[in-house]
Amino acid sequence: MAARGTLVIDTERCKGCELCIAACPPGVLTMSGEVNETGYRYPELHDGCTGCTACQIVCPDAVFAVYRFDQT
Amino acid sequence: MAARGTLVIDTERCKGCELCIAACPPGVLTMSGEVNETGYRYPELHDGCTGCTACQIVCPDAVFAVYRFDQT
Amino acid sequence: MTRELIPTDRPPEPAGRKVADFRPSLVLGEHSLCPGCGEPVALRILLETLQELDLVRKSIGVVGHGCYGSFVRIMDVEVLQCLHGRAPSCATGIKRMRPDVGVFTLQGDGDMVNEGLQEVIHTAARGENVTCILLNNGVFGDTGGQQTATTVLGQRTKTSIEGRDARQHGHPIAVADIVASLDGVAYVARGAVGTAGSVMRTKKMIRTAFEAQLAGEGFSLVEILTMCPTGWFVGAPQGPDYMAEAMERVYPLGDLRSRPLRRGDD
Amino acid sequence: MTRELIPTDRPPEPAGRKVADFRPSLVLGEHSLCPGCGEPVALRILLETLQELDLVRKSIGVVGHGCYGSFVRIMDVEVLQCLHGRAPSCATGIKRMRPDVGVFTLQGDGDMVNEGLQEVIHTAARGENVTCILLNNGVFGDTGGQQTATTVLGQRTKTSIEGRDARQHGHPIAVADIVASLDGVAYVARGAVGTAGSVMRTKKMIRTAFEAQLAGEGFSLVEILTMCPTGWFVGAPQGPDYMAEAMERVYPLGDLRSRPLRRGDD
Amino acid sequence: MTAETTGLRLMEGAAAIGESAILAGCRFFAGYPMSPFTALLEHMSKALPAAGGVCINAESEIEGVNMALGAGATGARAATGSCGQGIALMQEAIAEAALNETPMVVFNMARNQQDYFQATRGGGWGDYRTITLAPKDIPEAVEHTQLLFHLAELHRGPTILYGDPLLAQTRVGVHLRRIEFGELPPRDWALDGTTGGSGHSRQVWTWAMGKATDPGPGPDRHWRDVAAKFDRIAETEQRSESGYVEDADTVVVSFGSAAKFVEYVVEELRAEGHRIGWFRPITLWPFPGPALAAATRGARRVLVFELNAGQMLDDVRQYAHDRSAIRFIGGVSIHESGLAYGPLLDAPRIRERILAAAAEGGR
Amino acid sequence: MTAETTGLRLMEGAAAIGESAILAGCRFFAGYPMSPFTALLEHMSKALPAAGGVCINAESEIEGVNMALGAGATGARAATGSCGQGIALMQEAIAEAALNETPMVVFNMARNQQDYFQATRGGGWGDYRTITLAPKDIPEAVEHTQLLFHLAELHRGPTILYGDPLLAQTRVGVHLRRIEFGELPPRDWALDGTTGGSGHSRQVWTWAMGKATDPGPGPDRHWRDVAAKFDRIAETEQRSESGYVEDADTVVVSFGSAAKFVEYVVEELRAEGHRIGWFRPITLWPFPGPALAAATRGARRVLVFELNAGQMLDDVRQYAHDRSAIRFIGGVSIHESGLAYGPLLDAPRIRERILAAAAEGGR
Amino acid sequence: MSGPETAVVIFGIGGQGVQLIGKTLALAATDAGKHAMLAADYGGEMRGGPSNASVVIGAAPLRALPILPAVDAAIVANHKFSGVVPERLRPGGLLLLNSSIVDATAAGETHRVVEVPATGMATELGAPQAAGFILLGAFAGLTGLVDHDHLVAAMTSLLPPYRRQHAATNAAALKAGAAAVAGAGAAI
Amino acid sequence: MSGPETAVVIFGIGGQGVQLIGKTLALAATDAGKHAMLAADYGGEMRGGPSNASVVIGAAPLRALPILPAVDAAIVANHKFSGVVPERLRPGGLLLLNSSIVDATAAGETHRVVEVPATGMATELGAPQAAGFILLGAFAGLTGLVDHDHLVAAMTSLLPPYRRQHAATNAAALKAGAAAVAGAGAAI
Ligand SMILES: Cc1ncc(C[n+]2csc(CCOP(=O)(O)OP(=O)(O)O)c2C)c(N)n1
Ligand SMILES: Cc1ncc(C[n+]2csc(CCOP(=O)(O)OP(=O)(O)O)c2C)c(N)n1
Ligand code: SF4
Ligand code: SF4
Ligand code: SF4
Ligand code: SF4
Ligand code: SF4
Ligand code: SF4
Ligand SMILES: [Mg+2]
Ligand SMILES: [Mg+2]
Repeated sequence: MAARGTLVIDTERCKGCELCIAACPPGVLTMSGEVNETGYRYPELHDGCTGCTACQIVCPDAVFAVYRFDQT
Repeated sequence: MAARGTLVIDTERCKGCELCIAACPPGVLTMSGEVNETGYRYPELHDGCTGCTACQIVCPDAVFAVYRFDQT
Repeated sequence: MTRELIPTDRPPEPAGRKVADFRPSLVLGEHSLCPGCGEPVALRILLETLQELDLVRKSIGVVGHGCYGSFVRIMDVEVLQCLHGRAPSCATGIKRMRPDVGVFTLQGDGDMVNEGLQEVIHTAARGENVTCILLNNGVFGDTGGQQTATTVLGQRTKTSIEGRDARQHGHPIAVADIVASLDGVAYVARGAVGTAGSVMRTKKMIRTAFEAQLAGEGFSLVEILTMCPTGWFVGAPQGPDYMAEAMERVYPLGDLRSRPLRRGDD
Repeated sequence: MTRELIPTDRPPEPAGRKVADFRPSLVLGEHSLCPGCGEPVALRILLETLQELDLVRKSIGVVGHGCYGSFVRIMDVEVLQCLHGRAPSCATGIKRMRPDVGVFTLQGDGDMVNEGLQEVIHTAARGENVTCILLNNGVFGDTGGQQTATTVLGQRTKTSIEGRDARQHGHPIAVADIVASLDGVAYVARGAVGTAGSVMRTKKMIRTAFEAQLAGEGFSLVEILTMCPTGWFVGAPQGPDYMAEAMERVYPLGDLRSRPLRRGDD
Repeated sequence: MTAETTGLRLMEGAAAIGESAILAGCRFFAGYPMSPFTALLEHMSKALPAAGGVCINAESEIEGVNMALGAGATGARAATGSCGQGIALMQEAIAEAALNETPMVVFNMARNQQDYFQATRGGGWGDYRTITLAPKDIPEAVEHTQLLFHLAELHRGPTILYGDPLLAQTRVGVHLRRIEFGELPPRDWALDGTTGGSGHSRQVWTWAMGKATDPGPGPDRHWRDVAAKFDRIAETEQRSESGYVEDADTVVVSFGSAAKFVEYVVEELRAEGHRIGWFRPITLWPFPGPALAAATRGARRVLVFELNAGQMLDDVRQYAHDRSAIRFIGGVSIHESGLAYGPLLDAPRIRERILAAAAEGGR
Repeated sequence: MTAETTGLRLMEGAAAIGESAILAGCRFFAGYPMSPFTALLEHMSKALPAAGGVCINAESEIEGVNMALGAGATGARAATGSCGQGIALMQEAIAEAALNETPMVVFNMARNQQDYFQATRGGGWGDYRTITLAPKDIPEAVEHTQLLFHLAELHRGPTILYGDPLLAQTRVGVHLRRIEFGELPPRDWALDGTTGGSGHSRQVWTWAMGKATDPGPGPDRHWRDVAAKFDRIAETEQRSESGYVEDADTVVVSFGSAAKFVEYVVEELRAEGHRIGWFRPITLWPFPGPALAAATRGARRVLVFELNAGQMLDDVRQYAHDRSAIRFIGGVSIHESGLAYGPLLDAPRIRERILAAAAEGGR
Repeated sequence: MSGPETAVVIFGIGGQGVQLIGKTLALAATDAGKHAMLAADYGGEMRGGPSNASVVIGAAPLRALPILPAVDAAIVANHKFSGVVPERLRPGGLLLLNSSIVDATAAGETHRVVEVPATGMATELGAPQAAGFILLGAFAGLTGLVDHDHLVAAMTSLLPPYRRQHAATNAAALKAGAAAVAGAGAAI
Repeated sequence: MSGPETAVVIFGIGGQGVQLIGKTLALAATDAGKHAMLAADYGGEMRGGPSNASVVIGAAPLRALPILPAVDAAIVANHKFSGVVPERLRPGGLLLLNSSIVDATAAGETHRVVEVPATGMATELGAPQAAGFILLGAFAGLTGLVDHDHLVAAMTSLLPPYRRQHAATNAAALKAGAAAVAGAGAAI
């Protein structure tokens, strides 16, 4: 499946709250095994992002930029 | 008409507000021409009191005692 | 009606049955409120109710700041004269330490709806088992008749001299309706003292409120519309009519929240 | 879903269209609120709305005391950080002197429904043309999670350790419903930030509130339910669910008082 | 000569103060009735809208003072007022305005002199001070009103008029005119909503944290800066007045209306040959300590007359040339209503007390 | 030896104070969170109901203090507390309780020492005073807590504990036991609801008007009586402590936690041979003026160390033997959060300041 | 009259218009180019009881205190205070009594007593509320402190809109008061 | 160890359990009949950042100040503060480092440095949250200030109900810490 969207994830800002995981409609985010500098696990993106921005909308810590690939 | 009730009026306490006048159902109270020590006109009783206590109920200044003549 | 006057300077002969005395024995002396003021009537029915419920030696009143403040000297029940607006909080402290005593507040609209709005709402939502009595005359009577939070639109006061205007002065607040909407509240009603009938209905409301307290049902509030001819710039005889026209339209009388009926006696 | 990870450390190649940036440019830096806190999300949509309505150089915020207080340092609009509970009054003074500026408050439930309940009610009834934003998480987050006036029954807090009990701690107050019942009020709504959908709906509410203010229609209030996992003693991931179950039942979402529809655009 | 030629208008003190405030540029007023402040509120509710300003019937003192703080933060000349309990409720916000440096004027139309500590020591929170002027009569109150708006803006903080029922309710003929006090710094601190999005948007905050992109000093430095500002004000803004102190062996210290009575009595006693003088702090804070020290240098007795249990006494003790010479001759004296002075504020009574104390042996 | 044999319990200061209050008979507490007072509120919300009392999560400070006033008026031992802004909001009611003579204890768990004026001069309204104790450490705070309930009832009025974050949040081993302070007068003034209908029903009222059938003194006499009571308290309740003042040429005056630091430093300096002593007011009001005068009689320098811009200084200036010997060596020093002391509260820094000032020439 | 300032106190009870009389006097004097002060003895809020007004008039800025140590004249409007012979009235001072209701025998020997049956005269004028203006007219006539025209102008400007209709009778009362003491004049 | 009171400061960041370690130490000492004080460096409300705890233990009532002018030992739990070589550590004082994440090279010359790979050991124990207790066990072992049993009892009583399940692993961590420094003992 060709992803319709993708993310830039500023993992160092993440506080590991996992709100994005539940918010992602296609469920393409999972939490990392590793921790960031502050000691938090952070989201990682799998294939299938739709660029819907739900993750960015719910994230309290401004971790995401969302990109969409125009389907023209 | 034999009055069914009557009053004692403590005219010196009256402040002349006339609330009793409007409250008396048979309309047997009128304001005096004279004034009391404090300079207020006060109610006077005419025949026909029913002893209903309305005047006493509305009077802010505790001017009335009401008596009823039992109709036995 | 004859022009003849009936003598009224002493008890009748032959003796009649006294059915209403000058004032309840709990009123210790004269007040100095204005002619036609409604507040002394409210005081009388409140004290009569305490007597009828046999609460005289089992009650504490908490009195706010307004013309009724001078009742502290003449009401023969224990009283804490508290700070302006704070009666519900003081009553809370008292009731928690004296749960068996009937605790009530006596407050004006300035006291309860201006300075102490948050106290009464919080106390009500807390379900505090006390009774608040609001004497609402739509003005700060005691300071000379300025606009309060309950002044109705169009009413002239010393600080809304052309009449209260919604754009400039905002809208009146119906505190009893707010309180009635809260959980924790057992009974809320609004009465008045403009006519003999309304006085008697209001007295029954006060009684119901105390009964709710005695039954441990929670917070109760009785708002009483009272005439303030001085603050309204009307003649004392016109007080009740002004009240009916200007205030009762905005603040309709009646029960706003009823307690579960469990009395057999009325 | 493949196990393969998509690289997310830099913008995509070939280039995609950026549809959402990390944060609006009006957020000047990082906040130090807890993981999973709902307040930063509310801040973001508020600031986005100011940008969308072109109010950035025409707005003043009045911020109360709570965890959101630290936003003063990172929100790039003019701010008066006021005393606990007093934001609506400060906003009144500001708006009366700067009627052309968009004036809003940012307050928590402790700030608005405890300390400053009377300020918001009076300001609303006065029809003051300002917008109040309430971040309701049912606790004093900033002081460590004690019971507020909006804590729902059964909720455990540091001062209701066995859960809020109506008899001991009283009932919660739905301030938005009270405000919605007042004359002088143009718009009241309750949103939340637990899901992407509720965030977007809440943002629309904020917009509607500001539109009401810009149209001079009077007071507007948007209550936003926000997660406080720390104060609720739940894990951050459980915040939205706890909120839906415990709070949204007591505080249902939606418009509580709508302004006359006159927009053609949405 | 008629009123038109003399320029005198017979006005109640409260109205004169209100008109003076409007002349000083006051455009926002919010207050809550409390005698004897009520008269000022009533006047402003009529006169301020007519002058293009806003007067709000604040629903309580706390709301009123915070409205004034908000208005003041926009750079408008704003005021509120009350007395006694009402001022007590305002203490938190008065301190806030002092510490976040928002100008405003607080008209404390007190019921008596029992609120000297309240006015001079605040009781809000933190290290703050408020310039407090105590006029002796209505003409001076009219002048002080304008001065207070000036000082509030000059030093950026709340200033207080300590009045009383005599100042509020007496009527006298007054001249009303705008007084100029000189240049003021630009109001670049005022919130007007225009600096959003700049990375340096304005902020008014007692903690003075600034923005992430433009950090402020934070509370430690800010509160030290504010304390230093108050030290400077303490140096520069002391005001006092005295009479016959040069050769006096007894100096009577008093403030406000009481000082007018003392001055009257001392004039009388001087005419009778007594070596008595008087000293009046005009600013209660900053207290004119050095002037008091100078005025009492030659005195064998320093009598303190105030209508309270002895509050200014604390300041006199700090500064009178010789502490052991101080005698308190004032006292609590309250009208039966609780709303005004009692019988001690009366020239014959004051005369008696001064004479009795002056007759006692010196140190 | 174990905790059981030593009788020590490791407790956070706030909890120790709370337990001590309960031992003193406190049965009503109402408070509103504010750091560092919050810890006491949280403790009371758990411990007081368990002890048969009532703790209310007051919806605001104003409500909390008025609840405590109501509870106190029934004769119950009642308390509230807060700090800074929260205490500012309580000033009206604290004054009310002082003037209508209702006992209650106010736990001012302050963030720093910048609220000395607030505690000692009140800022409520009228001529009132509040006995204010400033413990130097937790064991003393535990004792003071009980003393304050005793004094509140003995003198019928609010009493204040002036604490700070160190007292609230530090944990130490404490002994908890009920302390007896002797007989108290009967609580015949307490409202219990039973005197209605007697013509003499009880009344609590700052105006003290009494009943029509049993008139009270009214405000003039009542407020003079209350002022006289405070004069008596000022005589009898002064408490202070000092060390090495007999032969000291420098005496350092400080209060509360800061005094514990000063004492520590002075011990060190004495051991090194410096002729330095210390003086600590334990009651901030009544200020122990005569004791300070005596302690500073032989000193060439009187150093005042307080963590504020100079507030106790006003009291030291009134009483130090020689006013010209006074030097202020304290200052504002605040943690970056605004919620606790800054770096000046530190033994090495205090040592430096004392040594620098002691090295300066005397008078 | 002692010194360049004249002090007069008016005694009455609330509702008698004492404050209005005092204001009229002070305003008339101000309008006439004099310096005036009016101090009211207030107190309770909205309560009955005594109502006094003190007025001081002078040619130069006043040094008078708002609580007068001594007065040159007293106007006593109500019998409730007939017992009050103002202690502070200077020997030889003017004591102007509403003799319709105040008993002159209570007045001291040392004062110059003038009796005007103000209530009776006002009732005759058909304006019982105007008794105070009769006394004021008499006072002005006796002392010459203010002239009739300034009094009328001041009185008129002080009436609230809904009492404007009283202006004419009040003016007549002022005139009648002055007439009643015509000849008894001379400064106090 | 200087004098009859021993002062130790524990450095970490919020969430590492620094306060719990400090409380355990102080409570164990109290339970063992000693006098103890625990001072926390709080500040912000609910914010992240540094978290320190100072503990003083003595045989008699303490004269220590709640802000310590000097300490006898320091426990450094987190690399975020590896730069912090406590200025106030007395010369010769004990510097106990969590060498899993703290770089020992930053430590000064004048101190007696002991390294314990606490995070690594805790992970091995299957209880990553227990690294602090490993350090505490090591500290107790090194100084002999408190014995193992009192530490375990104190730790157990301090756990909130919903963390009781950690008691056993925490106890194991205390023991492992002590074992790691066995032989390195002797008073500080
Ligand atoms: C804190 C405070 N502010 C103001 C006052 C002044 N004050 C006394 S009575 C009163 C008016 C009360 O009005 P209301 O409660 O409506 O009573 P009313 O006189 O109308 O019966 C006010 C504002 C006060 N006593 N305390
Ligand atoms: C007068 C006053 N009382 C108490 C406080 C302490 N205080 C600071 S923040 C806060 C809690 C605010 O709770 P809320 O508004 O709900 O915000 P949250 O932290 O939950 O976001 C309190 C009580 C204060 N700053 N001022
Ligand atoms: S943009 Fe939408 S689909 Fe893509 S990761 Fe975020 S939530 Fe999932
Ligand atoms: S919502 Fe944001 S902070 Fe939370 S886990 Fe996802 S990226 Fe991290
Ligand atoms: S008792 Fe009734 S009938 Fe008789 S006078 Fe009174 S109101 Fe009239
Ligand atoms: S109601 Fe009472 S006070 Fe009023 S006129 Fe009648 S008797 Fe007099
Ligand atoms: S002012 Fe109004 S409320 Fe007060 S006594 Fe007069 S009529 Fe009654
Ligand atoms: S305590 Fe609650 S409201 Fe405060 S930052 Fe943490 S999660 Fe957010
Ligand atoms: Mg009213
Ligand atoms: Mg909250």
